[in-house]
Amino acid sequence: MMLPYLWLIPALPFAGFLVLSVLGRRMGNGPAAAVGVGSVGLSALVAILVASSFINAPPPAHVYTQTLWRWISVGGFAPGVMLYLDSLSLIMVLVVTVVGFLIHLYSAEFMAADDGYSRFFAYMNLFVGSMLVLVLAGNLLFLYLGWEGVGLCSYLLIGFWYREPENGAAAIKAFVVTRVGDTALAIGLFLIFINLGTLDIQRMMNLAALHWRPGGALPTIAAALLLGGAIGKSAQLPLQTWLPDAMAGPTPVSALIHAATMVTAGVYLIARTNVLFTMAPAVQIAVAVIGAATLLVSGMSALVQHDIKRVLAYSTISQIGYMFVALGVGAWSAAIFHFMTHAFFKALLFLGAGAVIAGLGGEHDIFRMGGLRRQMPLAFWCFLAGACSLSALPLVTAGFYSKGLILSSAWEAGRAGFWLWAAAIAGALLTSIYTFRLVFIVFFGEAKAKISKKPGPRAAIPLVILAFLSVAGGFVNFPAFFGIKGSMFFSRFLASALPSATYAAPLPETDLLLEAVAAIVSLAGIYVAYFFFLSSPEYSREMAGTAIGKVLKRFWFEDWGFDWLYEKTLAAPYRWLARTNRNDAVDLFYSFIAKVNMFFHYGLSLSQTGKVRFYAAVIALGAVVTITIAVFAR
Amino acid sequence: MSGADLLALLPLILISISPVAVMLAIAFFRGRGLAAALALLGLFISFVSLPFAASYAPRSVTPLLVIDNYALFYMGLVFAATFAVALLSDGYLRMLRVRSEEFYVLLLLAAAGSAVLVASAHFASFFLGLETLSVSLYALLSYPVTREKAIEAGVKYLVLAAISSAFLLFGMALVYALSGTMEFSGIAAWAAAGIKYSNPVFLGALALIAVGFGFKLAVAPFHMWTPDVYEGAPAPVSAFVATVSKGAVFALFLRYFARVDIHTMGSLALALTVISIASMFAGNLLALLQNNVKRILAYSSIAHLGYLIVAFLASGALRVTAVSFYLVAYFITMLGAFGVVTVLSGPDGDAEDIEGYRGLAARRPVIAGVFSLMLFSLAGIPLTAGFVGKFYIIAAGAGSALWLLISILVINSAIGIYYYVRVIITMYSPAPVEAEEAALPPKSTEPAGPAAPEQAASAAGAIIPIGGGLVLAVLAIGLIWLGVYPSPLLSLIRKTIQSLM
Amino acid sequence: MELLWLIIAPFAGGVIAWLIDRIDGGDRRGLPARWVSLLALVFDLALLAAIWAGRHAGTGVGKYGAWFLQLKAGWIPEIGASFHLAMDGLSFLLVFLTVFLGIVSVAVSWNEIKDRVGFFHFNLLWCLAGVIGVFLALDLFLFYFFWEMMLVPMYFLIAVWGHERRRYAAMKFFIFTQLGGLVMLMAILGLYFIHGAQTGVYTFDYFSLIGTRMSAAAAFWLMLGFFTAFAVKLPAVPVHSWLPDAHTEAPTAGSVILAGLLLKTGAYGLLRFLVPLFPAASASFAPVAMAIGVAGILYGAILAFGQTDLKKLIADTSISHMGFILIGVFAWNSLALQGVVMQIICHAISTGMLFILAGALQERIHTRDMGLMGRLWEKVPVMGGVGMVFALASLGLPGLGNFVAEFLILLGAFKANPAMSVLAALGLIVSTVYALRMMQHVFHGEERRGWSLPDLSAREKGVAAAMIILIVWLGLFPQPVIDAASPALQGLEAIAGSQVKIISVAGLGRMTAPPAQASFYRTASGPLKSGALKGDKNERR
Amino acid sequence: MIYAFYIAAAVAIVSTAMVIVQMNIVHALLYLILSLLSVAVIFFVVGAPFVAALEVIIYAGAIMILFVFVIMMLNLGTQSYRTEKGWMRVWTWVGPVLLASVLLADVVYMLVSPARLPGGGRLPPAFVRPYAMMVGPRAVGVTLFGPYLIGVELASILLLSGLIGALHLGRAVRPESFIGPVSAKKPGSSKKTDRGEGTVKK
Amino acid sequence: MMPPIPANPAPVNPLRMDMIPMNYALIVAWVLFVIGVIGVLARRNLLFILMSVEIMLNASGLAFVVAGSRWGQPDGQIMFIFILAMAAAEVSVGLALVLLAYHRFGGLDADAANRMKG
Repeated sequence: MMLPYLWLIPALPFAGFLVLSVLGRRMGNGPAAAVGVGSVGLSALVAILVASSFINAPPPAHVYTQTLWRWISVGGFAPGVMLYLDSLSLIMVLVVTVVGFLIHLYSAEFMAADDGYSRFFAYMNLFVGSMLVLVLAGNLLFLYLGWEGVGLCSYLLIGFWYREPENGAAAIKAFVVTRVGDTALAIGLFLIFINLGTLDIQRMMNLAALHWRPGGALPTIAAALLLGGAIGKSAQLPLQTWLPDAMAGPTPVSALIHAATMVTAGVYLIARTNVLFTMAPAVQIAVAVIGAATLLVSGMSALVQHDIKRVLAYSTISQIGYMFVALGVGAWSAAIFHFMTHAFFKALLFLGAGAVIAGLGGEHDIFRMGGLRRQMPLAFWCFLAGACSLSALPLVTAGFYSKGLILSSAWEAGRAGFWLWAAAIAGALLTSIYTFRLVFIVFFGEAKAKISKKPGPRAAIPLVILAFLSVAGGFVNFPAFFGIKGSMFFSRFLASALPSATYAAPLPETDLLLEAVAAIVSLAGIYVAYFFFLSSPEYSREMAGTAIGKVLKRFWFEDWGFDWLYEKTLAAPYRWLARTNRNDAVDLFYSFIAKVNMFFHYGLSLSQTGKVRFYAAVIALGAVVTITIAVFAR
Repeated sequence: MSGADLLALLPLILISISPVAVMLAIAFFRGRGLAAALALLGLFISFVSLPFAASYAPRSVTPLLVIDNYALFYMGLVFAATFAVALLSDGYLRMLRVRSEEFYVLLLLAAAGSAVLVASAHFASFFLGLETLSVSLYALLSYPVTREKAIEAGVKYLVLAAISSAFLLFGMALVYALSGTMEFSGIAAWAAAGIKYSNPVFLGALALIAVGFGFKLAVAPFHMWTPDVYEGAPAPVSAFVATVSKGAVFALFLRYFARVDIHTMGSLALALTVISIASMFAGNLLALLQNNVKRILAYSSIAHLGYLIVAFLASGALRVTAVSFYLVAYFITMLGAFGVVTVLSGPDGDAEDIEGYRGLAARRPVIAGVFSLMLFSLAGIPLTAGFVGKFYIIAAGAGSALWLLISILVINSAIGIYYYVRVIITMYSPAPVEAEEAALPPKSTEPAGPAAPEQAASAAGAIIPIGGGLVLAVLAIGLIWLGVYPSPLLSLIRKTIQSLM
Repeated sequence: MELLWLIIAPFAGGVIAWLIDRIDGGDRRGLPARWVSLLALVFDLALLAAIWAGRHAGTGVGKYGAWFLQLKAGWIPEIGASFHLAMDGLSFLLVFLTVFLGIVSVAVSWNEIKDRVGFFHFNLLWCLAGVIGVFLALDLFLFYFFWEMMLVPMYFLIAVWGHERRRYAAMKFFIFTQLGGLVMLMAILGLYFIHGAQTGVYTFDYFSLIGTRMSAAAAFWLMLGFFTAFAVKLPAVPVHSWLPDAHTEAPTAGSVILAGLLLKTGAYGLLRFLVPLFPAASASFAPVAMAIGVAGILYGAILAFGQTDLKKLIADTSISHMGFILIGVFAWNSLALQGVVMQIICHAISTGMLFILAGALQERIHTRDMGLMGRLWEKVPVMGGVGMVFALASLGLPGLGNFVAEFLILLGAFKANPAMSVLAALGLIVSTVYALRMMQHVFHGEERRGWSLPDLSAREKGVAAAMIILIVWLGLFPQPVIDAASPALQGLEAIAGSQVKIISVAGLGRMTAPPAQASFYRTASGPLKSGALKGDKNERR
Repeated sequence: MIYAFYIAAAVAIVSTAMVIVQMNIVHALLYLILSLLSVAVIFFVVGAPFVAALEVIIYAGAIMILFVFVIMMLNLGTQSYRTEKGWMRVWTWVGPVLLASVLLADVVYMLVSPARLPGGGRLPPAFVRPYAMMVGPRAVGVTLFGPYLIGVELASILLLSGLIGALHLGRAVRPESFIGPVSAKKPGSSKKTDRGEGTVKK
Repeated sequence: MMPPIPANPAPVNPLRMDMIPMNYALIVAWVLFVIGVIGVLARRNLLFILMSVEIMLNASGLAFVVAGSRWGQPDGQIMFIFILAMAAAEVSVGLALVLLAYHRFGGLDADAANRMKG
């Protein structure tokens, strides 16, 4: 029975962080990597053991809670440091630890040349620890601790190469924008606690169901605030500007934080507090709409990017958009399934891109790469597997199954269902286009640059494992209409934690039809990419040359002008106000008073002329004044 | 004048005999030490005789004087202050190149005048006491005749004092013309009977008298002479003027209005309020950026009199306690402050310029400590008698809801902090290097003395004259003792109140 | 008697330190003076430990709160002032904080102060004694006595050992606080006379003055008098402009004590004296005070964001943090009050450490201008790491003490006044902005000056380690502190509660009873009907 | 007899006015003596013969003689005439006269005011009704050494202090300075105080 | 109501002084006083100032005597005697100071004595 060792899972990475941050400087790269990678590895091992004992001998009601210590207790407010394990958090833990371990292994070699080696692993361990806390938290305050912890680590890691000020600026931008979302989440916490009296997630949901009227003001506001937090962390529409800039960090960081784990924290939050969202239908629809809008917007932006990592960043935003659509329509397990598959293939793509960048000595612009197919075959094939999975190549890739599930549940989602499905399909088309645009430009065509370094063994193993997972990963949730026994294993496994989909499952034949449409769309996308970017690139150049093309290209490149908007409306005025008020307008008032006093001093001291007759005159004047007051003012 | 009357008058008699005794003594052997010793002895004996006279206490000796606890308390204060001034001036006079025996005679005469003033219950004794004090001050102020500033101070004080005495006299004459009697009790009785308080002539006369009081207390419209006289006069005499002459007159002022509630004479209360506010602001604002220490102390004494009038305008039991306690605290502080200036002064000019005090804490830490203590007490910082005094004044004001006056007092004490602390921090800031040896270049316009001006307070930590040092020590200890544990003095003051009410 | 020793030890220590330094003529650079002052503070620490060990709540002092130690002696019977010291959970925590920060500041200024070391430690210890006195005094006159007394030593600390504009800054500090103190004196006397007129007993004793019934107008003005003094000290926004100057110019030890302790006397005053003495008036004044608090948070943050001087930036952050305390106090429920106590302690530690770092930096590169710093992480990684920890603490990162404090305050404030709490929550964002900008300009970014500076010395590392452990411990295990303060805070609530019922918005903690369907849009707790009886008209004119 | 009062009063006022207008100090002094004599007459008329005598003997006799001595010692006589002329511009008179007239109006209004009290009541009749009688030296002597005995003692102390003061200040002045000031400068030309300009320090 | 009849019944005043209302006499005294004030303010010569002061003192003396005679009491005259004593003492010290001032300031100009100002 490994369940009691649940606390080890988050504790190990934190221990790694402590060791590395305190002794980091004195350890060489070898031992630092050993500690860094080892701690996450051990944690993954424990996670797997825990998972196995959870599956073989499930604890009562498929839930295991472990309270470590009484964190705060003031009157009715008593959030404890409590770990809560159910099938949902188990999957999250597994993904985080396994993918985390692979990325740590990869970065052991990738960051070898960097001088801040131990510092890097310290931050990465801290991140994994915080993510595990977030995922395992039993009450919202402990979740909030993990939530802010991951935000902090994303700041530290984005700004890891601190020598260039742009990295610093990107890191601060990331932390501040996510902090806006966190503040909304915090206010949500206040509201929940004040009105329900507890922050424990399960009890909070029961009480809400009991006392709150579905659709009423309180649940709507609470859900909206939680959504605000989710949008901030998962870089959805209004607050997505920070993710593309976050690519300034090292590539393993982008892989782990900005693709696999942290950005999906919002998805986990909404999934975890699903009761609240079902009680606020307006907000749930909003989630779907935001998801749809985001996937379209970032899909188009990804089409025109030059930097390999920015393309993948926009693709991440778009894929999370899919998850939000799933959550919006109530297909909770579909969202988590897509999260898992996305974690695999997006991590793979990032690590592949990392290998390419390392090979070309830090080159990010895809138009200066080309023909790497022959120079880095291993990286190429793994990258290709990831790309196919991303663009949901039918039947053979995990992406197809997870995205298909979302598309079908979107179709069934009542009135708005059709529009959501239409947006999702358009998104799928865009996805396959920009993915294979990337593949053709980077790996096909004539070689523009020589490869200086091939990914070593410690980098290759993760690539291969991830490639296998992103291909085979989908079979765990085989669609039902094929009638194979044991299909939809993943969703059934999650049923214990998440309520079944709100809308009825589609009839087998419509399901089949939808899958077919999705397959056709993804293949079409690949052909379009092949036509425009490999066989006759002059067409794409000509299209880009047209007037609307040029405008659209620049508009999409600038992420639909969100950055410009925030800079002009928020950042610039704040900076201006701070600069003008540097020496404190209120202070001028007090220095004015001081001047008045001095003015009176000089005035009065002139009256001390030193002449005795003047003094006599003042005495006489004083006498006159006193007499008039005494006599006339009685 | 029965035997008991004479015994009751013993302190006055003794203080009057001692100047004559000193005069006779110096007539035979002309020695400064002898004069000083005799003067101190005289003061001591008259101080000791006070409790003896207290046994005969509440008795009015001839219509002119009334000897009661209140009068004896203030006589004690006057004698003690004069004793301190005499001790302080001992070291000071040794430096002056002027015959210094007469100084003690004049000082004793001034003390006698103040004693009479405090005990007076009649216009005649009030006038004579006041004039004895003033005339002896004329000579004391310009005692170092070789200093031009002293003469200027003397002339100014004489002319202005004479003018204000004339105003005072005319006021008295009018009151006498109206009421037919010159005793305070008689006048009060006359004024109480019928609506005399609103009688314009009576109020006008009181206003004229107020001019005389105003000059002596150096409150706002009549304060012009204070800075020049304090700066010109020798430091111990400035101390005497700042404390004894003001304190005695204020004691009489308080007794004169003790039984009569000031607020029945609406317009006079208004006049006093205006005077109080004006002197608070004038005193503090004038001293703000002043660079001459004696002038700072002069201006701050104007401000403090403004605070005293606030307490005077209050009503109820707290009033007399507040005024008496504040006067004692004010006496100690002013004597201490001027004592320090005396001790640091050189033969050719007093230690006036603030630049001279720069870095004093490094050279002479004890003196700097005492001076900071005195200045903190003026500012009303805890651990000093000034703090308790200021607290009492605000308490008296709050007791009778004089919110306007108190808030002005609060604002002014904030302004006051600026220049008190400015002097302190100059003492504690590092001395500029080149001024290290010429410790206190006196800024007097006196043509440079024949020999290089050897400074009494040279950098080598010259010895502090024994008398001055002793006085400063006693004053500092008294200040802290009153600041921390004021109860004994408060019980003494309560005894004096019974006799007054 | 222990309470008296708590105050006498620093007094005596100060005098001895000064004398020793004068006697030995400073040939050993004032070393004995430093040991004496350290000894005095350690003695106090031991005394506190003994008190804590031997404490048993409720020695029957007054009917409220859990006082576990008390000393009452006559002082000036004529005016009813008694030498009344008492200690409960709240005072114990604050006195412990005072002694701890005292030791830290002595350790920090071990070789920063070179000239007149004896006099420096004299002022340091007397200031600490004054602060301890403020935290223990239960007689309003004694409280005012200590309140004024702690100013002078701090004035000397800034004016003699400060930096360039020290005279101006010290003078500004002195006048601001002194004026505030005098306004408070007027309020104290107003209360004293109203109470005297009602009951015939003229006394300054805290317990007898509580519950004086007075007219709403009188209560409001007197409360305003107290509020100005504490707002100046806190500092609240309109009267805050002395703080940046005083902090920038004070020596490191001075800044630590100023930020760690003197600001807290304002907060303590609000907790102990303002609301319990005038519950109805403070309840009706609560929305305005909270608005001032919010203004403080946002204005302080904007100020901090615009600064180029490192210490001035840190000082402005404390203006922002103190805004939280104002909100917490006027929310006046157990959550907010615990938040205030936590904020007092955590702010003292985090801002204190930031000042120590700024001081260490200034000792090494002799400038505070952030324009000249940049990429210092390369040369001083340990200092960078410690700086990062405490910058994160000041932006309220969960897992560190400040977060627990700010969360509790915002939670409590949300219960009392949701609109204000939401506005205050914006503080989280603006605090992130200035904290990260500070880190960016000092430790990261490109190198503007080629400084070569040694990293933290062993002693400084020791102090930093202790502070980090403390702030993390407070972040993860705040319960001991909360347990220590809760009996005292319940006492305070009981006092304030008994006079006026501050309507609590929702049933708290009672799981079963369904909370009323309080819609979120309900207006803030609104002007509470003042429960105080119509005090008899004693107030003349 | 009533006319004697008015005549004496008029003479007193005119002679006093002449005193302050005179340029030559000796003439001023003589006018002053005249004014004192006229006041003595008023005393006599008012019914205080003893004091009138005193006034003539002490005030006019002794104090004025002091002034004469000083004028003799400083040898002011004629040449101070030009300096006085120089100082006395017309405009110097305007300020003081204006101020004094306000002062005069104040008190005169008070004294003359037809005794209307704020409440409309009348002044006590006794004040207005003339009621005077002669108080001879015997009465003065009896009360002087009756209740006012201490007053006499105090007056003697007062004179003693005046004596000592004058003695100390007088002795210091060196005889040769009688003829002229040390810097042998025309006394009138002291407008420009060359003796170390007062360093006005702020 | 009538003022109290003074103790010693004085003989009828042969000079029939009752015809002069007292306040006229007081007004005369006040006029003299005011002339003295003008003298002090206007004249720059120290001696003139002293003389004007003497005028003022004499005027108040007159006021006292008139008041005394009005009440038929000798107090007024006794006060005048004391005023005389004070005036004498003051003049003696005053003139000594004037001599010193003349010696020091090289003249009797009152405005020359302005070493101390501000």
